[in-house]
Amino acid sequence: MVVTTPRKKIEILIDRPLMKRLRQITKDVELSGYTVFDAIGGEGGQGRWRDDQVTGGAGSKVLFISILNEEKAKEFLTAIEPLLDEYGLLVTVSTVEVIRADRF
Amino acid sequence: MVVTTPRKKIEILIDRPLMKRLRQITKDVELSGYTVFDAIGGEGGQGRWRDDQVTGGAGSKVLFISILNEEKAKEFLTAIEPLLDEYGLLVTVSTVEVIRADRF
Amino acid sequence: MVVTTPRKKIEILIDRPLMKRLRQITKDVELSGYTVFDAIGGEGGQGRWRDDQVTGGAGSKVLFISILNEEKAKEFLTAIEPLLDEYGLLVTVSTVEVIRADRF
Amino acid sequence: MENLLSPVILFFILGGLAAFARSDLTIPETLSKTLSLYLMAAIGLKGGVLIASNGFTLDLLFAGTAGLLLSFLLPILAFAILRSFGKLDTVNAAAVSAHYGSVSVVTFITANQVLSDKGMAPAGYMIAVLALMETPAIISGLFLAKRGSTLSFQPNSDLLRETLLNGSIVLLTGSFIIGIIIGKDGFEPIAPVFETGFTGLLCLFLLDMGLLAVRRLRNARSLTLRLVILGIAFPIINGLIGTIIGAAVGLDVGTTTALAMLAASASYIAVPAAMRLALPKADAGLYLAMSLAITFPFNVIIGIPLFNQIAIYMVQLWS
Amino acid sequence: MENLLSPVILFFILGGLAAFARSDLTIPETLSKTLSLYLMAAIGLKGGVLIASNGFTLDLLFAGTAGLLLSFLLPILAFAILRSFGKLDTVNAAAVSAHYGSVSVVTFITANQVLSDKGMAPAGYMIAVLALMETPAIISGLFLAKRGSTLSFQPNSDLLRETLLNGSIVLLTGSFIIGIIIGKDGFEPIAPVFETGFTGLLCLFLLDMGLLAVRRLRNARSLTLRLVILGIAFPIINGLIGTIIGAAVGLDVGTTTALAMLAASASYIAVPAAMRLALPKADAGLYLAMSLAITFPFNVIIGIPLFNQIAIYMVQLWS
Amino acid sequence: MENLLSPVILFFILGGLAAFARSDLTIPETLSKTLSLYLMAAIGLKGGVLIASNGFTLDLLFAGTAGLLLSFLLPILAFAILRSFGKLDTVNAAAVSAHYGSVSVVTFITANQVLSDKGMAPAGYMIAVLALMETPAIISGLFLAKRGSTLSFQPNSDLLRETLLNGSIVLLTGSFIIGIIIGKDGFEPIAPVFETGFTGLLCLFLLDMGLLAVRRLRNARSLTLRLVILGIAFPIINGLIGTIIGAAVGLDVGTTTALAMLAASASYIAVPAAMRLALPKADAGLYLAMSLAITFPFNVIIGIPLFNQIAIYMVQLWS
Ligand SMILES: Nc1ncnc2c1ncn2[C@@H]1O[C@H](COP(=O)(O)O)[C@@H](O)[C@H]1O
Ligand SMILES: Nc1ncnc2c1ncn2[C@@H]1O[C@H](COP(=O)(O)O)[C@@H](O)[C@H]1O
Ligand SMILES: Nc1ncnc2c1ncn2[C@@H]1O[C@H](COP(=O)(O)O)[C@@H](O)[C@H]1O
Ligand code: NA
Ligand code: NA
Ligand code: NA
Repeated sequence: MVVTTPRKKIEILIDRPLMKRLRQITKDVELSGYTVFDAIGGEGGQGRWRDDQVTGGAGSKVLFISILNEEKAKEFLTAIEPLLDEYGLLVTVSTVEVIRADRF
Repeated sequence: MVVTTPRKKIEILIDRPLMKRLRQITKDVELSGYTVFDAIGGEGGQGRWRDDQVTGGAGSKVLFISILNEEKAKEFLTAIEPLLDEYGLLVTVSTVEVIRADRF
Repeated sequence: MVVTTPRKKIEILIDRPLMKRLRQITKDVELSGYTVFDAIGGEGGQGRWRDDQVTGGAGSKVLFISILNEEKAKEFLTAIEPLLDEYGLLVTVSTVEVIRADRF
Repeated sequence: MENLLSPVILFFILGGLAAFARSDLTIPETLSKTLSLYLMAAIGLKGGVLIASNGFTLDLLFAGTAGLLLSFLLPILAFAILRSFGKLDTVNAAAVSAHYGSVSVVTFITANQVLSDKGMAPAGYMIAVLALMETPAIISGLFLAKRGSTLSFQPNSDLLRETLLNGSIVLLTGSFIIGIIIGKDGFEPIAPVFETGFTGLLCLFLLDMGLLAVRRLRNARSLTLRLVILGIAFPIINGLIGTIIGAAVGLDVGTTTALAMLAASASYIAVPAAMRLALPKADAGLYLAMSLAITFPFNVIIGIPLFNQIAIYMVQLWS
Repeated sequence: MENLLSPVILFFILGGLAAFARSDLTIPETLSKTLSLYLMAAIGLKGGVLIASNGFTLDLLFAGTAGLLLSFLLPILAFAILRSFGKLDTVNAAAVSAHYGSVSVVTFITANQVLSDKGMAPAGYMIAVLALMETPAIISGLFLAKRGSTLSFQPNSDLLRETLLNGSIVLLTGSFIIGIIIGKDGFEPIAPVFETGFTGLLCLFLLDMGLLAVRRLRNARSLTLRLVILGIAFPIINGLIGTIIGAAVGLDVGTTTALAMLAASASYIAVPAAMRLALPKADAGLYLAMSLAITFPFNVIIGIPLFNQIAIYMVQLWS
Repeated sequence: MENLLSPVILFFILGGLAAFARSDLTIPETLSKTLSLYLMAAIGLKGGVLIASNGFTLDLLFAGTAGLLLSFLLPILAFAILRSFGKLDTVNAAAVSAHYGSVSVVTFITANQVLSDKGMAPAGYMIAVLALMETPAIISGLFLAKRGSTLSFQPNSDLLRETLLNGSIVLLTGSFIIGIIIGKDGFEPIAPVFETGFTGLLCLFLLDMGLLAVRRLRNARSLTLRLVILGIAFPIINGLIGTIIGAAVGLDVGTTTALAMLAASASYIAVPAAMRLALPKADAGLYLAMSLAITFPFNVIIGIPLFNQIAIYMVQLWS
């Protein structure tokens, strides 16, 4: 029987060029790690977009995912909160069970 | 301390060409937005598939994700329910915490 | 009103070349299905990586996702547990609501 | 036979063998998409430029009409056989039959290569015929499917628009028109990419087709022996009809062979996408396996030389 | 007019029409990225090789200074108009103005093609000028944006570094230098890829640009009529200024036209990426729509022949 | 020295500098994958065509045997040094040593270019030797790793199959055979893609390699100074052994240099993938950094001219 422990999963949809800013924050709050995925398109209040790398990625978005513990999650959210509107971030938080909880 | 509010997250795995149908439905039920990701392969009852864009995407799938509130979620699910079998959709619903809940 | 049933969602971040090993396990425990997504980069204890297919994918990772019922989930986790450290897998388990629960 | 020794075919075989041996050789999706777009543009331009220099002929009218009729009617025959001998339900039979009424651009291109090497290059207007034959079969297919599962869900006209505006058809037709506009001289500066590089890039594409074909075959659950047989019978039947008509309307050997290959070939670009939309209940794995994994290889390896021989014979017969 | 009949422009129009008709034709992202990298490298090498054989001239100094000044100053004019007539807030006006101060490599390349076909090829050093004009406008733009939303959040110097090290600028400049080092002979073995294939690949890229432009236009919520007007007015104004200065400093017709097109064109590669970083509050959909969906097509279809005519006239005037 | 001024090397340096300066220049993954597939096919075809016209010689037998032995034995030497001086544990030492026994196709290709420019083109059969040397080292590596972490988990034979069927090896060998079949004449129609375009595309690939190398170096946590030293010592030692053997079996200067580069080079395509599967516990960041970020640049910039000089000397010595 495998033991699992609850951790927080923070997902952030962010413009590709702003990723380097977000990465800086992960350094500042010392996240244990993160993984990035490519989004190919979407639609929202500001209209529709498709992945478009000709324009230096200004028109494309990526999904940043990090698994972390309660405290780090709070800390991280507090760190990105001010950028939410300016960067137009879409942030979701959920709870997942992990194995080897100590690494997070 | 950042405040978060629970919202529904609906994820739909759908064949690329059918995306335009699904998009029509998002218009009809007036979703606030959605984001699309590319799947590269998988396996299921009907066998294995790999992303394959030569065949006009008939052989490839994308993941549609939308964050919405309880009511919209119900409305949206009811709208797609009839297509589930015909389109062979894989639908999951989960709860996530969001910041700036009002936008959804 | 659409009826939904809770199921387990297991997500595994794994090196591309090891995918074929994981697939073998899905056959052994007879999973109903899975879907694979491409990760484009990340950072962790062993440093940073970017998707890099020149090196036969040795430097790139994919996200494996499977929706399954409680029992299968236990069985599957037990099957991959021994590989966790050796393969450096990142495994998360969460609960999602599905429609047409019988297929899983 | 020497057909088999052309690099194009050899790369196709290499791809097939690699997939067969379960090698992890894969052509990045974007590359295959790029190559197929490139082939569309290149063949379109080629046809247009040829028309620009040779002008339209009555033959075009004949071949065009023949092509349209074939695309409209061949599905009906195929449908009947798929229902009876193939034991398929209406929806799947209709979806599959649409593929056989339509055409495979790459089969046509490969035939074009082989014939040109033999000094029997088909007339340039056949590329117009190719474009004409893409869609009518889809309409027949939907007609055969009768029952409006999704048709209720969205107007037919809408679907027809989507089909006619299918990316590859638009690119093919558009390049064809551009070819006509720019003509031989305007084509010169872009010829290095769209002409000189053609055969080499075709090799890479066929390498990928070989991989795709065998992998599809391996993962095709719903493919029965009867359907495999039909996947070979259809190109033979349709190809024969094409050859007869081609010779009958008085086309030369190369052009007749080309018409035969259009009839014999099954679409795996425009039609699958359209069927996925119009008949989502139909099994994509099935029609893709039949057109891509059985009929395509058959045509490329056996069909082309076969129908070329028959065409030579037929054309003599009629003249 | 015959400008419109070049394959390059025709493919651009084809792309536009396809998107306009809502065809699902799409060029894979990687392909467009690849093509834009290729064009950067190819144009850079070309310029370098030309310099290597013709050597540096005083004209380069004149044109370079003119270019730098234009890139620095044009945004100020644009900013004023965007604020007043355009009714944009400070941040957006600043972001947009930066685009018009900077340059569009593909507009320049297309102009280069057209002019070369007419036997008025611009001097090779204009590619150095092109590189010089990429970034100053960004500095002006940030200066105009004054208030340091993110600037507080990260040092200006940092941003300047990021801008100067923008991938496409580095590739352009690097290839330019490589071109100077290898010269005509060293270029020969790689010419088939970077020279012979150029026009053909440019066609594919412009096909994609046509698609992107129209799709951007369709999805641009915040684009007002006034801004559309400015999207056409700016290239005219800036182009005129460019032509006058070019002729004034005594450049030949081709080179003057090239300078005009650099002034008239708006960046959609280096600047958008920089603005997204420096002024994230600015609406990317807006500045991309203006530069890519309005100004780019205007320049490619109307601007090039227009400013070429004016340049011919101006140069005569001054000599 | 003039080696450094070839466009191929200059683009490699450009890539390195760009990454070093933290430019955001990136080559899309699909493009690099495409280019590496292209290079495999092109070099394979080239070798095959050469064999087809020159026929097999005894030299091939000598060189082939030499290559096989080197690939099998070099890892043992490397392993010993990695364990002692390198202070690596068994698994990592074994994994790294396998890379140095195997070969780097692009190093070989670059050497080929440089040598051909100097009029010392290696014999065509060396491409067969290249293919032969890819895999034996993997077997030695696994043998050295002894303990069966995953070997318990999956049969060795299975792994061997996977290794031999590695995509790039299959493509290389397959194209080689196709080259032999089609010969010089059959190659002509595809030469524009696989021959004329070769050097130009190689430039783009090396641009990417430069980026990858420096970025790997930056992100390689586990790379110690001792391992960096070995990353330079191994190519020197192995290259020397290669040169001596090459000259001993009586190969000409060009061919000897090629054999030396095969010995000196470290794999970063077939072997990493195989090691990830067979020895997942081994640190991929480490062996990729050593072969790609240290040994590859060393060979391309210093190794090729160096061993060419030594080969010239050695060959004289023996004759
Ligand atoms: N409710 C939503 N669910 C999922 N993704 C969303 C949602 N709203 C916005 N997005 C994504 O965020 C992007 C920007 O949103 P907006 O700023 O509202 O235009 C959209 O283009 C979508 O990709
Ligand atoms: N249990 C599952 N978990 C995740 N993905 C699944 C699952 N079942 C099916 N899928 C995905 O849905 C596709 C179609 O499923 P099926 O219709 O069962 O063949 C498969 O190829 C997978 O990509
Ligand atoms: N806390 C985390 N959240 C999300 N992804 C992670 C996390 N930790 C590690 N990863 C991913 O797993 C990879 C390997 O992790 P590591 O073995 O710690 O270097 C990293 O490069 C990330 O892509
Ligand atoms: Na047909
Ligand atoms: Na400008
Ligand atoms: Na070696």
